[in-house]
Order: sequence, then structure tokens, then C-alpha cells
Amino acid sequence: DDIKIAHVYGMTGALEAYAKQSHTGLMMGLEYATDGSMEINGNKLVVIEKDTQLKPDIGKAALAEAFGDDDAAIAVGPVSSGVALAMLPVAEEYGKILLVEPAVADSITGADWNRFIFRTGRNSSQDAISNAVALGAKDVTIATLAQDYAFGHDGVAAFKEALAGTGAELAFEEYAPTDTQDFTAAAQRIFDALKDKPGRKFLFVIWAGGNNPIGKIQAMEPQRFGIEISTGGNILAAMKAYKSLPGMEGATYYYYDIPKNPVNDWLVSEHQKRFGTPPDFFTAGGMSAGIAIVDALRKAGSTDTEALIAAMEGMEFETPKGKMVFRKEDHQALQSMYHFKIRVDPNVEWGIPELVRELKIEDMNIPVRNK
Amino acid sequence: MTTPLLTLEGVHTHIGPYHILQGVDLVVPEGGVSVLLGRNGAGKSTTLRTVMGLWTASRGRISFGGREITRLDTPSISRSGIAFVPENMGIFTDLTVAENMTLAASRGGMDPKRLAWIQDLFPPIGTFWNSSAGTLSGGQKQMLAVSRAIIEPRQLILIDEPTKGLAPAIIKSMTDALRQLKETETTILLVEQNFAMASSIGDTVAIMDDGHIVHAGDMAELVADVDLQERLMGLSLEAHQ
Amino acid sequence: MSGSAIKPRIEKVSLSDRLADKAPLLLVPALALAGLLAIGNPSTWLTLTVAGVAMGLMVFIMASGLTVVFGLMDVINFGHGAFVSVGAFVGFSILIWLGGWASAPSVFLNLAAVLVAILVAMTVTGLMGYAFERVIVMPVYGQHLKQILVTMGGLIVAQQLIYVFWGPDAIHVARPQSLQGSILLGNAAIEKYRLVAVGIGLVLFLVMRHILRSTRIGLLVRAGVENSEMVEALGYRVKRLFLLVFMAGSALAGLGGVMWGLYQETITAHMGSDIMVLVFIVVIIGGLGSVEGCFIGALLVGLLSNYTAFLEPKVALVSTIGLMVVILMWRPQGLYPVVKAK
Amino acid sequence: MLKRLLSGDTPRSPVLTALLLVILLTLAFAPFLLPGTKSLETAARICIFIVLVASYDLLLGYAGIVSFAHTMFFGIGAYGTALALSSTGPSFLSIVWGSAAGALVAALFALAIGLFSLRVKAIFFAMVTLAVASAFAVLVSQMSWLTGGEDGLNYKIPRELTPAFKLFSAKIFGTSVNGKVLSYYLVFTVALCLFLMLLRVVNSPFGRTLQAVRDNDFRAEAIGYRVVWYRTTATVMSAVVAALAGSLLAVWLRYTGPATTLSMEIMIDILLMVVIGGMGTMYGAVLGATLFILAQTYLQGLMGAASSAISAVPVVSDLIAADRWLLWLGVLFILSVYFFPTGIVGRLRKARA
Amino acid sequence: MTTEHPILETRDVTIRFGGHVAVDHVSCAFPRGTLTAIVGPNGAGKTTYFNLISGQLKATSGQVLLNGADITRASVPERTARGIGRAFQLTNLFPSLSVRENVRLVAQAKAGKGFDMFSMADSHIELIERAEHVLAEVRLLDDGDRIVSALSHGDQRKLEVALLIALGPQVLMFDEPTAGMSVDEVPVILDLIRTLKQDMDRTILLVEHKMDVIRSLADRIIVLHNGALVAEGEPAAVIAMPIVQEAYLGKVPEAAQ
Ligand SMILES: Nc1ncnc2c1ncn2[C@@H]1O[C@H](COP(=O)(O)OP(=O)(O)OP(=O)(O)O)[C@@H](O)[C@H]1O
Ligand SMILES: Nc1ncnc2c1ncn2[C@@H]1O[C@H](COP(=O)(O)OP(=O)(O)OP(=O)(O)O)[C@@H](O)[C@H]1O
Ligand SMILES: [Mg+2]
Ligand SMILES: [Mg+2]
Repeated sequence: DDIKIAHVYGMTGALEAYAKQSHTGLMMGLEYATDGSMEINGNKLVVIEKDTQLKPDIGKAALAEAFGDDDAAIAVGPVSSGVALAMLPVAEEYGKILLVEPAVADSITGADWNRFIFRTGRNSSQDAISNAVALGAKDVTIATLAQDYAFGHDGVAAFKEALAGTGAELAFEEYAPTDTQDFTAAAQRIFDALKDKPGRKFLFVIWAGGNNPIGKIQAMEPQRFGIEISTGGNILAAMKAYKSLPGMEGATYYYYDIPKNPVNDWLVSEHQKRFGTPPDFFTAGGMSAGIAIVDALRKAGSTDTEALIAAMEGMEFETPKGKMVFRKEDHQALQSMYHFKIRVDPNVEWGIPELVRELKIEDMNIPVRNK
Repeated sequence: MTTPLLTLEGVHTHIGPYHILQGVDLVVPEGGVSVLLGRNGAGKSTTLRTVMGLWTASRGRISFGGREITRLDTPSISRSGIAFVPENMGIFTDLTVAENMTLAASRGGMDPKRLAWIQDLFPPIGTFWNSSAGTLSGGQKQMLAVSRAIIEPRQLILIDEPTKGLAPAIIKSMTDALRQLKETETTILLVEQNFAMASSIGDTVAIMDDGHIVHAGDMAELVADVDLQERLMGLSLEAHQ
Repeated sequence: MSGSAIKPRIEKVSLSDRLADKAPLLLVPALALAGLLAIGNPSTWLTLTVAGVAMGLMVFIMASGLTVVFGLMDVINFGHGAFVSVGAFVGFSILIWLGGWASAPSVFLNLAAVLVAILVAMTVTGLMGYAFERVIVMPVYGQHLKQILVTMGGLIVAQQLIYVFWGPDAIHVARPQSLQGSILLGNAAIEKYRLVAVGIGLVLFLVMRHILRSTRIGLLVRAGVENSEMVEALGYRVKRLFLLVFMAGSALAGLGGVMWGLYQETITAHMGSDIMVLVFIVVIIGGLGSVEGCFIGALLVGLLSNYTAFLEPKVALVSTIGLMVVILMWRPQGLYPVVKAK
Repeated sequence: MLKRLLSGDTPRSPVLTALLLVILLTLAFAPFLLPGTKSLETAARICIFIVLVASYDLLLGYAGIVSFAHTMFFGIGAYGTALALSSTGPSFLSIVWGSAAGALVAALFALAIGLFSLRVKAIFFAMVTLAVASAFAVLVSQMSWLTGGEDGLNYKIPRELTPAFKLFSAKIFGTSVNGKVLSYYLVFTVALCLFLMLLRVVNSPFGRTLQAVRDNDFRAEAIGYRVVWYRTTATVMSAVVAALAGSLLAVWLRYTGPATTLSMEIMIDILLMVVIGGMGTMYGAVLGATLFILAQTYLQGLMGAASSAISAVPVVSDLIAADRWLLWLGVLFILSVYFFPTGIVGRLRKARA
Repeated sequence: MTTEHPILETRDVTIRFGGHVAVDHVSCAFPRGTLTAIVGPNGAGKTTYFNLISGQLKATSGQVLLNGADITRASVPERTARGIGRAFQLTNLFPSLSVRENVRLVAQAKAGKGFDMFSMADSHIELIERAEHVLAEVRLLDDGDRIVSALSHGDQRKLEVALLIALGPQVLMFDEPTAGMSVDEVPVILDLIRTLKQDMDRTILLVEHKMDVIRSLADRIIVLHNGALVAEGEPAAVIAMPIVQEAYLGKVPEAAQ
């Protein structure tokens, strides 16, 4: 029998670029884990694609369709957190597994979680905490700038919590509306808050999507007050903006040149070969999901949901980012993150994040929030 | 004076599904005033609009000064020497009186003498020179519409009911103006309901009904023949003037 | 007939009535002064004010084409945002192509690169405006609703074509060397690029004002909107004129796109439509169709949002809408209404 | 009798009558006629959008008011019901009071917007509502403690409306009559009633007056109609119906978020549905919504198939790749205005005349 | 003092546009059941005076009274409801509706049914009949189903009059009702106006430039000139006044010759 895997994601819409990567990654992951056969125990793996158009209602219907009409054994996706949250109850209703990748909202494996939900993608807390661990030290003062909505506030809260143990001081939190065009005022407020502080001073920016403030604040020359800008890693296209930020530090989810392991080596070389570009954030994420699915199916020996859940809880698997573990309590995949420092090479289109230190699973205390 | 300046031969005009002009034959001799009369809805305005190219004749032939203009577009027809005063006056209410006049004068600007003449004929044009044309009174708008058509010498002027809404004194000025134009070799095709005015300056007359010309001839002849008036227009002059 | 008999009675207009006409001109200085009093620190105020003026003028550049097309031709172009995006993409492609000029340490070469990018972008968007007018707008002159619809259709198509030609990724280009960073005046940081934007915005404003005031084009197009038959009957080819104006408006959007793109440094296919709500607000505040109004509206929006974002960030979110509401309550047609649209 | 039900506004074209009947019957028996979850989802969406689009047609087609805030009212209704269900538990009572509260809030909002801005020019009103609607969307995403922000709200609905509930143990025509089917019929019935009500309203003296106001508001005042009140009433009424449509969506989806209710895209979809169907006809809403949603649901799949069929042809296959379906939607936008200036209904009626 | 007010009265009404005084302290009373002709040169302020009475414009100063009650601040629909109706000089109809629909809308307004949402418009037989009756009166019945914007100018003018007749208010204001109408139609309209006055006891204000029309209909003439009321009285007497002869009819007074 064929084993159907549904990839339900936003093929069209503003996050199209992410979606492409995610799908490529998933397919490469399945290929890699089955050694190119696309079969498990003689059963063919068939991937069906469904478009959420980034709309929660359509996502919901698409997932119901995948489980109900197409009889998919397991579903992967979506890109956007809002869509993912709407899809969670559908998985429960149909009693089938939804492997979330790459939507990041904490509540997916937090308040809104149910036992059919797994996630290979990192969550916002992992992002925030890794950055806190990367930046936090004695005599460091930090101000944050984040989008003024749930994602931004949650991110800062997690960052703040993780910073508490490091000895650094969080001096100022600035929130700006998502559609802010001009950051002069926000920057002024931050400069005013930081300029008289002693020691190293960071402005940590948590900003998702377009309209990124970093370049604009950099243009106001924060270095005259000794303020360094810091932010997490991003997809390659976005890191072109990092070229003007040599020396910037932060923590990232993935950069193709950082992890050293056979899975990643294969991914990078195959991707280069097939597409002429290195893999990116969501390619790595998609691949991790693909590998997780194959491993789980093998381990469970069937497509029965309960068997799969039992197999996946606590399962360790090898991904382009090294070892990942589905935590039993909330099914979140714990994984390494990377503390980086930007180096600029005129021959490379983007600012290169060079590894400072790998933040291993044990280095970060990711809270369980689904209780 | 008898060479035709404008001729319509068997002109048919359709507007959407309606067949409005059903074979109009009309000759406008050079240098005179021709009057087009007829009941409401007879097709007078449609005739003028068809000449201007605002409706396209579906059949027939229109020629002006010996040249066929049936299929030309409106700007070309206008540039060939025809001015037009539409029955809704076509005032640009957003613009001032001055701007309305400026647009009517082709590139060279307005001739001051002619402008003075117009302002003397129609004093409100001068008084409200810089006011928005939309705020003019009904009659003042009518004056502006005519002024625009006569700011420059043209070979032919098509005027659709210029006297409606005008006070008697102004009708007199208007009639004077048309007479003076006639003296400068301008040909006029006038649609009018005011028979007294029309008969006082008209040289030839045509009467329309239901999209046809039902009578054409000299004005003097029509004025003299009360029976004909009665029959063609349902009016007797005595009753109304 | 005696002319004097016709002269109507004219009374003196009171001073306050006459001042009311000029009041919008005072708004910008008044707002700047209020900002200074509220902020206190002059260098902070200076930074914010220059930034706000520059932001306002960039919005003005993007809005000017829209307001002209609306004011003169009574066409609401919801696809204007697409021209902004296309302008940005074309401009960036040129800048990438002229990468050597843009990254050279010469002010002259840098500006030349920007200039070439702007000119090419304006040409392309102008031509695109040609197609847009012919195919999309022409059948719907005078019908606002349909205009909204088809131009939105055009917006979607244009955005998708950007995806087809340039791919789905955002494109990043750094500003040319000499336009990066700030000039420091004491504690005030004034970004160099913003000064360029201010310059271009001001020049554009003066040029447009001149053209509209001292040529017939403005008059003709406005007359054509009200009664195109009559304008044709006066011997003008209205359709050609409309086409030219539309192309000019589109080219301005292209200019705006390059300017805005260089400010953002990262461009996406929907950057234009993202900024449209702000552009609409500016155009409404100014009074649909008025270049002067649009200019003042843009400055007000730029300054106010910067001041409020500094003083009370929560309020910044509603400050522009609040401004629009207040202005409309004061003048329901905007600061300088031009068009008597329905 | 039937004529009274339709308020005397018969389709006036045989083809149109046939189309409407097909749609009505298919929707009425959707759970039994069409297999699978996707088609039931689609049918329910069509029902909800028919109401939403019809309420917009009241505003646009009859009163001549261009508003971009219609999704805001839709959203208010949906959030009202969603909040009621998540705060007072999954009961029918919650649905009722949530919908009522949503409709009330929508009415108040519409009243405020109407009184404030219907005095300004129509085109201003359009832009003002655009700004207000986008501000409202931002507000909703900011007030995440109440609304769930960008992520929206997930909640439970009464058990009787979920698939877990079985009305009969046996299957009818091969379909098990479960709570989902009940839920569908709830949507269908309410939608039908609301539509018939709107049909009555536009054919009432009030509806005629709206047309007069649209045509020449100045003269309407001069014959004694208080224009602002008529416009405001129409705005309020259409807002209330939109809010009720939102409530239906909230119940059906068991999820409410900005993307399903407040997004600009939905607003554009509504506009397009009205125009494709035919403005100022009400039946246009039925055809427009049905066709559009069918296209939205199935066009993409077709394109994907077509594109892979001709994947050898370079540019063309790019253009019809499934990812590019928005492109063709845009083209559809433009073409529909060209070829259906009076909408499908107008076309059909003219064909007969 | 007296209970019998003139039905309509203006006291010192004035309106300025910028500095231009378009209506200048006009005080005038219109007794019930009379027909007053208002004459004056173009731009004298006749239409503006109408606008002040029917409410399209609000007076800068002065008062408008209806049956002794001050209506200066009342809105247009309010004044219509109280019994003032007008026809417009430049046609002002519902252009995309049919002729019939235009008249029905007016009948419906008069019946106060505008907010009736839940009955069928076509079920109000009395309104439909009323509309047919009025159309027959102005000889537009044959054109009943045509869309107004496709009517010839003269027919639109007739419809303009028909709307006012269908509204049938206490005070009717006609602004050059016969302008643009062909000679055979004019008597029809004049008869209608005469009937309104004599048989229905309505008060009529009429702006006209045709002297013969005025002579045959008017009880009284008032003359506006540059916004001011310069003369008032019996038709024959007023027409003979030098100011009317000179400024309006354009005749040079004999005295001056
Ligand atoms: N746009 C139009 N669409 C359809 N029919 C029209 C249109 N314009 C005019 N007609 C019809 O054409 C016929 C002639 O109209 P036209 O305006 O030429 O008459 P007219 O002789 O100028 O009358 P009037 O004296 O009333 O101005 C009328 O029956 C009119 O209803
Ligand atoms: N809204 C306005 N703004 C400025 N001026 C106006 C306005 N309305 C009217 N006027 C001026 O007031 C004067 C009187 O106009 P009104 O329309 O009342 O004249 P009228 O007596 O009706 O003339 P006609 O016989 O030509 O219709 C005119 O000079 C006109 O320009
Ligand atoms: Mg005519
Ligand atoms: Mg008048």
C-alpha cells in the first residue's frame, strides 16, 4: 500500500518563498531517509500537496480533506502560525498526526497543543532563549525592539526570562507597530535609554517578516553611543541586509555552513547540485520533517496513529542540524542553535554568520508550556 | 450665399437599439442663419450631435465645405471650423469663467477686441470672469456657452436652443450677436423653440419630426404662412407673441 | 445697454474668511512648533523633524501620481501600488547592474547610478502606465466602482508578474556608499539619504505645481473629466491627453518606488500595496487631486507620526487615522479640494 | 406564493432561473449529493458568502455606497460568536447571544461610521472605510488577550454540531447524518432566510428609495427623503447581515481569526463576487459567490494539472503553475468588468429581452 | 394678532457668496392660493431665492416662515415634509431610473413610505395609480418605461414638472417650467399650473422669462434685481415700470429718449 503524506502549506501568498524551501526540504528529507527509494518496507511514500493560501479556514479545510478524503497517514505543515493553530483541532478530530513545520508560535506546542501535534520546527522560545544565551553576560545592558503584537511580546518575554540567569540587564523594551515605516522615534527612545549605561550595550531586535528596522537604525549610527545591534539569524535573502552589520552577534536556527554532519553535507552538496544555491532555513526544516516521518514510520512499523505517537515520543533522529529529540511532554523537537558573529566577504551576497558556539540542547532550558 | 456649406444626405443615426434619425437631408447655405425647428424629441439635437461626430451616422453622408466629415472624429471636425453650443451647455463647472473661455480659444489666446465685444454683449461674463462657472445662474451659463463658441471666428456655428432661460433683454443681445456674426460671414445652424427669435434672424428653416425633415424652405415663407405653421408646429404665432 | 445696471453688489470679505483659505499652510509650522514644545530636547526634535519631513516627502512622491491622476482624470487607481513595486524592482535591477558605480566611493558615481535607476524605472512604469490605461482603465472612465475593481485586478496581475520575472524572494540592495549613514549635528543624526529624499521631493513638488499652474494641461484634463464630449467639440484630443497624464502618474509612482525601495533597502512585490493605505490617507487629507494639499498632508503625517512615536508609541498607531478624521471634520473635502467628485 | 417569497423579484430569464434552481437544490442536498469533506466545506462557504455578498450588494448595488469595511462587520459577527463560545462554553445559548452581541456591535459601528462619514463624498467614504477597516484589523491583532491576535481563536461548538454526534445510527443515501450535517443545515437555513429577507428589503419601498438616493441624492432630498438616514440605515442593515454571516462562519469553522474574516483579500473577493454576479440584482450575489468560490477552490488544482501537462513549454507552464493562480484571478477581475459590465445576471436578462 | 398668516413669508433673507450678495434683504409674503411670478434679469437671484425657501441654501441672515412658523434652519426634506416643493431650472432627475419609477418615487415620498422595508413596493396600488395619472397629465405616459437619461431635453423638462405635480405640496415653486419645451407643449403645462392654483388652492411661485405666460397666469409679480426686491404688484403695473422695461426687457424707456 502507498503511504500518503500530506504537505499542507501556503504555496501561494506572501510567504511563497518559505513554502518552496519547505517543500524542497521535505522531499529531500524523504529521499535521504529512504536512500532514494521513497519506500518504507515496500510501501511507496506518496506526497500530496495542499495549498492553505495562508488562510486559516482554507488550511483547515485542506487538512480535513487530506485526512478525510485522501486518507493521508500523516500531515506536514504549515508555514504560518495562524494557519497552524487553526489546523490543530482538525488533527485531533481525525485522530491523525500533524507534524508542524515551520510555523513557530509557542502555543502550537503550548496552550493549544493536543497529543496529535508534533513539531520539528523551532518555536519562538527557542529562538529567544538561544539569543539570550548568546548575548547574556555580566556587565551587559540590553534593550529590545519588537513588533507590537503577540509574537513580539512573547518573544521579549521569553528572552527576558532566559536572560535572567546570565547576569545581563534588560534596560528597556520598545514595541513598534508591525507596519512602522520610520524607526527614527523608536531608535531615539532606545538611544536615550542606553546611552549612559556602562559596559557592553546591545539593542536586540525581534522582528518577523518584512520591513526590518535594523538597517534603518544602523543608519542612525548607534555606535556613537557604543550600542551594538543584535538579532537572530534569518533566511539568506534577508541576511543580505546583514552585510552592513559586520561583527553583529546573535543566535540562528540554521546556516548551511555551520553544522558539520553527514546529513547536512548531503543536503548542501545535493542542493547546490540541483538548484545551484545552498539550502536555507526552511529547506533544513523541511528535511528534518521528512527524516522524522521516515524514522517514525519505520519505528512504528505501521501507519497506525497510536503506534506512531508511541514511536515518536522521545524519538531521536539525525537532521541537517544534528540530533533532534521529540520531547515527550509537548512533542516539541529540541535541537541545537548557533551563536554567530557576522563576517563580511565582498564575494558573498549576504553577511556570513560565523559560528561562535553551538548552543546544544542541554545549553538551553526550553520551558514546557502545554500544561 | 447659396452655395451649401454643410449638407446632410440621408443621414441615419442609431443610439443603442433606437433608430433616431431616419434619413435626414439638410442643406445649410453659406453665410446665413438656418433654423431647425421641431417638437420635443423630434431629433434636432441628435442632428447637431451627429454633425459634430458625437454620434456616428450609421448611414448617409455629411459634408462640410465640400469635404466629407461623416467618419471624422470630433476634434478633427471641430478643427475644420465648426463650433458647437450643446443644449446642456457643456459648461465646465469646475473651472472658472476665464478658464472656460481660455479653453475655447485655440492655442493663440483670446483676441482682446473680441473679448470686449462679448463682455459688452453679455455683461456677466466680465463680472464673473474669475468665478467658478458652476456657480453661475442658469442664464449666465447659457451666455457663457454661447460666448465660448464665438470667442474665435469660425466658419460654422451649431447652436442648440441658446435662448432658453434667458431674460428678454439678453435674448435681444443674443439676437444682435448672431446678426453681427452673420455679417462677418459666419454661418449659423440654430435649433430654437423660441419662434419669435428664430424667425427674426433666420434665413432658411427646416422642420423636423420623428427623425425626418418634414419641411424645408425660406423663413420668410413660413412666417407668412400661418396655416403652414399651424400644421407643422401646432402653433399660431398670434397666440404666443 | 448700460453695464452698471448689471453689476451685482459686492461686499467686503472679512479678514477671518480670507485667512481660513490659507489656514492649511500654517498647519505644518504649527505642528513642528508643538512638537518642539512637547519634546523639549532640540537635537532629538531636529532628528525627528528631519526624518519626518523626509518620510513625508517620500510618501508625497508616491502619492503625487495618484492624486494627479485622481484630481485631473477622476480615476482612482488602486493599482498605483503595483507601479511603486515595479519601479522599485526595475530600479534595483539597474542598481545591481551598475553595482560598480553604486559601491564606488565617489558621490558623483553613486548619484549617477541612482539617477539612471530612477530614469529607467520611470520609463518602464510610464510604459506600463500606457498599457494599463489602454487595456484596463480606458473602458471604465467615469465609473469609480469599476475603476476600483479593474485597477485592483491590474494590481494583482502586476504583482504576480513581478513574481514571474523576479522570483518570489525579497530583493536586497544596499544604498550606494555615499548615501549610507548620517550627518551628525551635535547629538542629532540626520541621515544622508533622507536629505536626498527631501531634495527630490521638493523639486518634484515645485515642478508639478509649475506645470499645473502655468500650462493648459491641468485645465484641459479637468474639463475633460467633467465633459469629455465638450472638450473634444472644442477640438482637443482628450483621450491622448488622458493617456499622457496617466503615464506621467505611473512614472511618478515608479520614481516613488525607487526612492522607497532605497529607503527600505529590501523590496517585495507587495511593498507598493502595503504602503497604499498611508498614501490614500495622505491623499484624502490633502483633498483628492490637490498637489499642494497632498504635499501638506504628507508632511503632517510624516511629522505627526514621528512625534507621537517618540512621545507615546501606543498612540502612533492611530495618529494618522486620527489626523485624517480631525481634518475631515474640519474640512469634509480635505485641505484643498480640487475635484467635485461625487 | 412563490412570488411573494421572492418579493415579486423573479429571475426574469429562463437560464437564470435554471441556474438558480440548480444552485438551490445542490446546496439544499449537498451532504447527500456531494461526497467528501471538501465539497461540504465548499457548499457551506458558498452559503455564507451568498449572504455576505448579498448584504454588500444592498450597500453597493442599491445604495451606491462603496465601503471597504464590510469585512470588518463580518469579523465583528464572527468574533462575537467566537468569544461567546470560548467564554461561556459550547452551547446554543452562547451562539445566540454571541451572534446577537456581534450584530449589535456591528450595528453601532456602522451607525457611527455612517453618521460621521456618509456626509462626505462617496469616494471619500470608500477611502475612509478602507483606513478604518485596516485600523480595526491592527486593533484586533493588538488586543491578543481578547482576540488571540494574529493567531485567532480556536473553540468548541455544541456537541450536536460536531461530527462526533450521530443523529441516526444508519446512513441515509450513503451519508451518515452526523453533527457536521446538522451544522451545515443550520448554515444553509439561516443563509436562505437572510437572503430572502434581503430580497424583500430591496424590493420594498425602502429599496426603491435607496436606488433614488444612489441616482441623485440632491433631488432625493428635495422630494423629502432624508438621505443621510437612508444611507445610514442601509449601512447598518448590511452591517448586521454581514455580522450574522460572520457568526455562521464562526460556527462552521470553529475558528475565527483575522485572516478568515478581516483581511483585505476577502474584501476584494466580495467586491468581485458582486460585480461578476451583477450589481443591484441580489441574484448576482448567488451566482457570483458560487462561481467565485468554486473557482477559488478548484481552479488551482486545474492549473496545476494543466501546467504539469505542458511542463515542456517554458514560459507558459510558469504562467499557469498552480502558484500563479492569483495571476489568473486578477485577469478574471479585469475580464469580468469588460465582458460582464452588468454582471452575469444583467447579461442573462438582456439576452432574453 | 391675526391667526391668518400668509402661507409663506421671507423676512430680510440675505445670502452672500464670498462678498457677492446674491439675495439682498428680500422681504415678501405669499398669500395662500395665489400665483406670484418672479422676474428679473439673469443672475438677479431668482433661483437663489428659491433655494433659500426650499432649503438648498441656508440664508446668511433673515428668516423664512411657513404658516407663521420659522423654518430658516430646517433641512430640505423637513421643508418638503411641511409642504414646500420645487422643480429645478436645470433638470434634476433620477437619470438611471425609468420615467415611471421617477414619478412613483415621488408619490412614495409623499405617502411617507420611504422606510417601509418589509412590504413589496409593487403592492402599493395607490402609488402606482397616482404615478400613472400624473404621467398622463403631462403627456409622458408613452415614454413611461424609458430610462430618463435617454429622453430628449424637452421631455426631461416635462418630467421635471411632473415630479413636482406628483409631490403636490402646498407651495409649489416652478423655475422656468417651459424653458426648452416646444410650443405645442407649453399650453399643456400652463393649464396644469392653472388647475393647481384654481381647483386645488395651491400657492405657486413661478420664475418665467416669457411675458405672455406671466400675463396669463400671475396674480402678482415681484421683481428681483441684483438680489434686491425692486418692485412688486399687479402684473400690468409692474411690467410697465421703467426699471423693468430697461433692465429686464431691454427697452430703453421712452422718458429717456
Ligand atoms: N442617449 C440617448 N439614448 C436613447 N435615446 C435617445 C438618446 N438621446 C436622445 N434620444 C431619443 O432621440 C429622440 C430625439 O432626441 P433629441 O434630443 O434629438 O430631440 P430634440 O428634437 O432635440 O428634442 P428637444 O426639443 O426636446 O430637445 C428622442 O426620442 C429621444 O428620446
Ligand atoms: N453657489 C454660488 N456661489 C457663488 N455665486 C453664486 C452661487 N449661486 C449663485 N451665485 C450667483 O448668484 C447670482 C444669482 O444667481 P441665480 O441663479 O439666483 O440667478 P437667477 O436669477 O436664477 O438667474 P437666471 O434667470 O439666469 O436663472 C448669480 O450671479 C450667480 O453667479
Ligand atoms: Mg434638443
Ligand atoms: Mg435661475
